Amino acid sequence: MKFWRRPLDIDEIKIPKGEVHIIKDRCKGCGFCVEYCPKEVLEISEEFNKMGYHPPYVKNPDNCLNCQLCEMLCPDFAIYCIEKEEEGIIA
Amino acid sequence: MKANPKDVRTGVFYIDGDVAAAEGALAAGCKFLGGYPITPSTEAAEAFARRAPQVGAMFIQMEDELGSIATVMGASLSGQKAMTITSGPGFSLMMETIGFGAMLEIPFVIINIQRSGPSTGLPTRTGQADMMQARWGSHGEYEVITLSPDSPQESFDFTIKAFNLAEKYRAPVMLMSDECVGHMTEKVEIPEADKIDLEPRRLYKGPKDKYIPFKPDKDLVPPMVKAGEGYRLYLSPLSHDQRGHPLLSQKSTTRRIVDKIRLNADDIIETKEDGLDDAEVVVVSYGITSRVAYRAIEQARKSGIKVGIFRLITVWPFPDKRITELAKRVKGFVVPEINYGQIVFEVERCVHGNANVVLVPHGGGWVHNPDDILGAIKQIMKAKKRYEGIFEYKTELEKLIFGSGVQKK
Amino acid sequence: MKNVKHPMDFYLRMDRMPHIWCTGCGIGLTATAFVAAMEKAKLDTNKVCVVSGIGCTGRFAGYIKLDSFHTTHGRAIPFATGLKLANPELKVVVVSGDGDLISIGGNHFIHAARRNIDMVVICVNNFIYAMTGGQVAPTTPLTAYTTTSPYGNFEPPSNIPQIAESSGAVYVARWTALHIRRLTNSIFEALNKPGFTVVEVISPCAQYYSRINRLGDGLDMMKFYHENSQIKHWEPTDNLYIDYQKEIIVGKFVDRERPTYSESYKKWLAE
Amino acid sequence: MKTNDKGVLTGTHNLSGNQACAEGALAAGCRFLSAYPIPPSIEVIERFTQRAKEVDAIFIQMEDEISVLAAVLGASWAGKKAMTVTSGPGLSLMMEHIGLGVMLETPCVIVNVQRCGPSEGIPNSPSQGDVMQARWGSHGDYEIIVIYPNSPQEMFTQTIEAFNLSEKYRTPVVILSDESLARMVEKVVIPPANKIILEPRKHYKGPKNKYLPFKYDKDLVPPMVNAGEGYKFHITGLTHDEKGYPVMNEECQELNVHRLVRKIRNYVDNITNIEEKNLSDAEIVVVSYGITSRTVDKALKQARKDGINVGSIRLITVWPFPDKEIMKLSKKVKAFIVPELNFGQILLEVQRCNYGNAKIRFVEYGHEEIQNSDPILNAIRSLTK
Repeated sequence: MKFWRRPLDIDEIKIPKGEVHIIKDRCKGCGFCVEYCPKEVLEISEEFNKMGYHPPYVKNPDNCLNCQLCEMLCPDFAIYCIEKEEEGIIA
Repeated sequence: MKANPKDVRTGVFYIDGDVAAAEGALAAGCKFLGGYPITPSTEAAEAFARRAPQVGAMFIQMEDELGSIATVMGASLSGQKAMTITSGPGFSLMMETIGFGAMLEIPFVIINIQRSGPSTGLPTRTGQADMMQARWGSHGEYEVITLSPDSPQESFDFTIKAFNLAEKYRAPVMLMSDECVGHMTEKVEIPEADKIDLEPRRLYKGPKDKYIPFKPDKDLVPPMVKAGEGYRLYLSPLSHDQRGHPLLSQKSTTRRIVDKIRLNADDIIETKEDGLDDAEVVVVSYGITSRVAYRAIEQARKSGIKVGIFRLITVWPFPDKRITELAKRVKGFVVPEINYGQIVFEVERCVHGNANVVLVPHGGGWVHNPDDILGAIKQIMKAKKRYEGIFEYKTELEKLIFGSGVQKK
Repeated sequence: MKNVKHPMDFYLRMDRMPHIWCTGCGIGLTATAFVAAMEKAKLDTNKVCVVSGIGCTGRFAGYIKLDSFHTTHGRAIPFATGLKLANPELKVVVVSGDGDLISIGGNHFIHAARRNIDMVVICVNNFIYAMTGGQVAPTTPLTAYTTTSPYGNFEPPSNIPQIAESSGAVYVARWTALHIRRLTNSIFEALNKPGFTVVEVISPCAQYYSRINRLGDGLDMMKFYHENSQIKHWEPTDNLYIDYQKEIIVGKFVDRERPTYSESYKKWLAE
Repeated sequence: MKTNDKGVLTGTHNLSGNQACAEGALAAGCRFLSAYPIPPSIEVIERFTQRAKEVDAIFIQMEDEISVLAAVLGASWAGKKAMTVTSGPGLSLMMEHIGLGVMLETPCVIVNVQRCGPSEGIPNSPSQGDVMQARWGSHGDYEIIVIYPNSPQEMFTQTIEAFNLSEKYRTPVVILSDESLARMVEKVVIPPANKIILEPRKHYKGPKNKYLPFKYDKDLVPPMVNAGEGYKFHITGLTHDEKGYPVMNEECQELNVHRLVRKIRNYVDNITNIEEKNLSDAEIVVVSYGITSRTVDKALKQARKDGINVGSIRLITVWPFPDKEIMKLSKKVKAFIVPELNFGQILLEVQRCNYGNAKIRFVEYGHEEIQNSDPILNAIRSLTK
C-alpha cells in the first residue's frame, strides 16, 4: 500500500488476514458473497453441491482481509471467515 | 332467469377445481369477491381477479378474513351477488360474521377449500374436518346449507347451485370443497349461458311505503330490497322484529331463520344414490371421499357383497329421513371421512339403532386407501351382533403407526 | 459437512437446515443479522423467545434455537404480549412478514405499540404474500403486478415506519437486506431498548415479487437497493412511502423514551 | 398440590355466578386474565381486576377477542395459569385460536357466558345456543372438554375443576355459563386453601437436552416446559413431529390428529361428570344441563307427587358427551325429556345415543320462561297419557 505521508501508527496497525470457509452443501447459489466481496476473493464455481446449486470457491485466498461481509451477507449460513493465526503483513 | 352470456366462458376447459369454482361464480352472476390469500384456495381468487374486469365484477383483497367476509355482507346488501373464498383457519375467523349474515338473512356464498387441521395443520393437503364447523361454528342458533363437490366439473356446477340456493332461501350457503378437488385438474364443460338457470334475487315488488324488511312470504323467506333505492332500510344484528327493529325476545325472527331451512329441507336436500336397491351395506360419503369409495364398492361387488353408495351433495341440511328409511333394511353403514368422525355421528343418530355404523377415519393429508373402505364393508358383513356405538375401523395407516389391536369407542 | 461448524450454528436449529427460503431471499439475511445482533447483545439465550406468525417469514421461529413459537396468521404480537406479561423476565422478539404484521395483524401492531409492550418487532417487508403464491400485500407499491392485481396494483401501500411512530413505538428503523451491518446494529439497539421497537427490513423476493414484475433475481434486487437506497437518519416518517422501483429511504427514524406497559402497570398498582 | 393462600377467599359469600367464576379461577391459581369487554361476562373481569393487586395477577384488556386468546396461549406457555372470559360473538372470534390451543396442547380456560344469538342477538338474555359451537367451532379435527355448571357455588368449584382438567389433559377447557347464571346471586362457600386440590402442570423432569416438546407419555399427553427455562424448544401450529418441527406427511398428520382426539376419547370415563337423581325406578328421564336443569327439580317433585316415576340426569361435563350412560339408560327407560334454551342441540346427541330405544321429547324454552318448570311438567304428563 502507498501513502502520501507515512501514518504515525503504521507500525502498530496490522492488516488482518482472513481465511474463508465455505460449507458447500448449505449454499443455494444466490451469489451475494461473490458480488459484494470488496476484495474479489470469491467466484462461483462450476461444480454442483448436493442440492444442485453452484457454490462459490475461494479464488484469491490471499486477498481476504477478514472483513466477514460474506458471512453476514449469506442467507444460508454457508460461509464464514476466521482470522488467520499468522501475523498480518505490515504495510 | 338465465345466465348472462357475457359472464359465461362457454367451452370445454382443462382447469382445476379452484378455477372451476371461480368460473362457476362468474357464470352465476357473482359480481363481488372479497378474499384473502390462503393456501389452497388462492387459485380461485386469482382466477376471479383476472376475469373480474372483463365482466364488470369487483375483486378486493382485504386485510384479513374478518374483513373479507364483512365486505361480502355489504356487497350483497347493495344488490350484487357476492362471495368469499377461504380455507380452514380463514373459515374459523369468519365465524362471527357468518352468524351476522344468517341473522340478517343476507344471501352469500362461502367457498371453503378444506385442508388438514386443526390450526395451521397441513396447508397444502386435503381434509374434510370442517363439516361440523360449517354447521355449528358460529354462536347462537341458525341453519346453513352446504354443498360438497367431488370433481372440478361439480365445483363449477355446485357453485352456481350455491348461489341459487343462497338467493332462494336468503341463507349462508357454503361450498365445502377440499384441497384435493381444488387442485385436481380435469375436463370442465361450461355450457352456454341459456342452459344455465339462475335464481333471481327475491326483490320486493309492492309499494315503497309498505315494505317491511323481514315480513316473510309463505315459504318463510322475506323479499329483499337493495340499499340505495330509497327504502331507508334499518337492519340490526340484534334480535329484531319484522321491521328490523331490535326486539328483546327470542320469539323474534330467530325461530324463522332456523325454520325456513328446516321446513324447506326436503326441497334443499340433494343426494345421489347408486346400487341401493339390493344393497346390504351402504357407504355414506361426500366430497372427494366418494370418489375413493367407488373403487372400494367396485371391489366389494366383485367379491359378491351387495354394496351401494349414498352420496351427500347437500351435507347440511342432513338427509335424516332417507338414512332412517335405509337403516331399516340394510345391515350397516360405512362412513369414510377424512376426519376422526363428524358426519358419522349424524348417521348414527338417524340410524336409530337399526343398523351397524362403521367409521373409517383418516387424520387428513391424503385420501383413504380404498382397501380400508373395503375392509370396513367386510367388517359389517362379518358382524354377528349390533355394535354398541360407532365401530371405528382401524385403518392400515393406524396399524402402521400404533400397531394393531381393535379399539372401540 | 457434519464436522464443519459455522460460528452462528449455536443459535440455529441445525437439524432443520437447510431452511425453506428460496435462493436470493432476504429472510435468511434477516436471520443472519438477528443472530449477529444476538451474539453482540450477549443476552441470556434461555430468556429470549422468538414468535412468528404465518408466511415465509413465519417460518423464522423454526430455525432459531431459542424458545420459539410459530403461531397463527397475524397473531404473533398478541401471543408475544401474553408471553411477556406472564413472565416479564423474557425478552420477546416478534419476527414476521408485512402481510402478517400490517395486514391481518395491523390492529394488534397498533395496539401493542400504543401500550408500548416491551418487545422487538422485526418486520420483513418483501412487498408481497409469497407463501401463498404472490398476492397483493398491504405494502405492494403502486403499479406493481401480483397474481391478485393482474392489471397492476392501484391500492396505495402502507408506510410501516409511519404507522409505528404514530402508534407509539419508541424505536423505528428501516434497512434493506443489503445494509446488513447497519441492520444488525439496529436489531442490537432494539434488543437493548425497553419498549415497543420496530425494525423494518426491505427484503428481495426473488421467486414472486421480482419474477412477476420481471425484476431479475435476488442479486439484481440487491443491486437495485445498492443504487437506490438513501440513508437519511431522523427523516420524518411521513416521507417514507415506497414507490415502485424508486428510491428507498432507510435509516433510524425514531428513538425516544416512553414508559413501557409493564412499568406503567407496576407504577399504577403501587399507587 | 395445594393452592397458595392468597388467591383463596375462604368463607361464606354472596356472589353472582360471574364473581364466583373469578374467585374460582384465583383459587385455582390462575394469575393471568386477558379479555375484551362483552356483556354479560364483564363482572368476571371486574372481580378479577379488583383482586389482581393482592394476588399479584395480571389482567390485560386486548384490542379484540382474537388477540385475547392469543395472549392467553402465550401466557400459558410462559408458565402462568391463564384464562379468558367472553360471550357468543367473542367465542366466534376465538375459534381460530381454540384450534391453535388444541394443536399446541396448551392448558387454558375459556369461559363463555352465553347470550342469545345468532350474531349480536340479545346481549342480556340467557341462552344455550353455543353448546355445539363449543365442541365443533374450530376447523380441523379435535376433541375438547366443556363444563356447564348450574349455580354460583358450582361455578366456583367447576372453574377450579376446569383448570385441573386443562392441566391434566393439556387442552383448552371451555366453561359454559349463561346470562342468567352469571347474574344470579347465591351463597358460595369457599373452603380453606388446604382443602382445594389442584392439578400441577405436567412438567418435564428428564435431562434438559433430551426434551422433546411432543413426546407423549402412556396417557398420550406429553409433558410440558415453560418458555425461559432454557429448553430452547420450538412449537408450531403446523402438523408436527415429536420435536415440534413441521413435517408434511400422512403418518405425522395421522399421529397428531389421532392423539389429539384419543387423549380425550380414551379417558371419557374419567372426565365425564354427571349428576343422577332418582334413576333407579325412573321411567322418564329428564336430560338437562346448566341453567335449564334448575327448573327440573320442581317438575320432578311435582311429577313424583302425581305418582309418575321420573328421574333426571344432569350433564356437568357436556363434552365429551356421556354416550355410554345415555345408551344404557335408553334400554331401561320409556322416554327422555330434553329441555334446552335453544332449538335443539344436545337433543341431537341424545337422539344419537338413544338407538331408537326410548321416546324423546324436546322442551324448547324461551328465555323469558326460564324460571318456569311447567313446560317440563307438561312434557312428563303428556308422555304418561
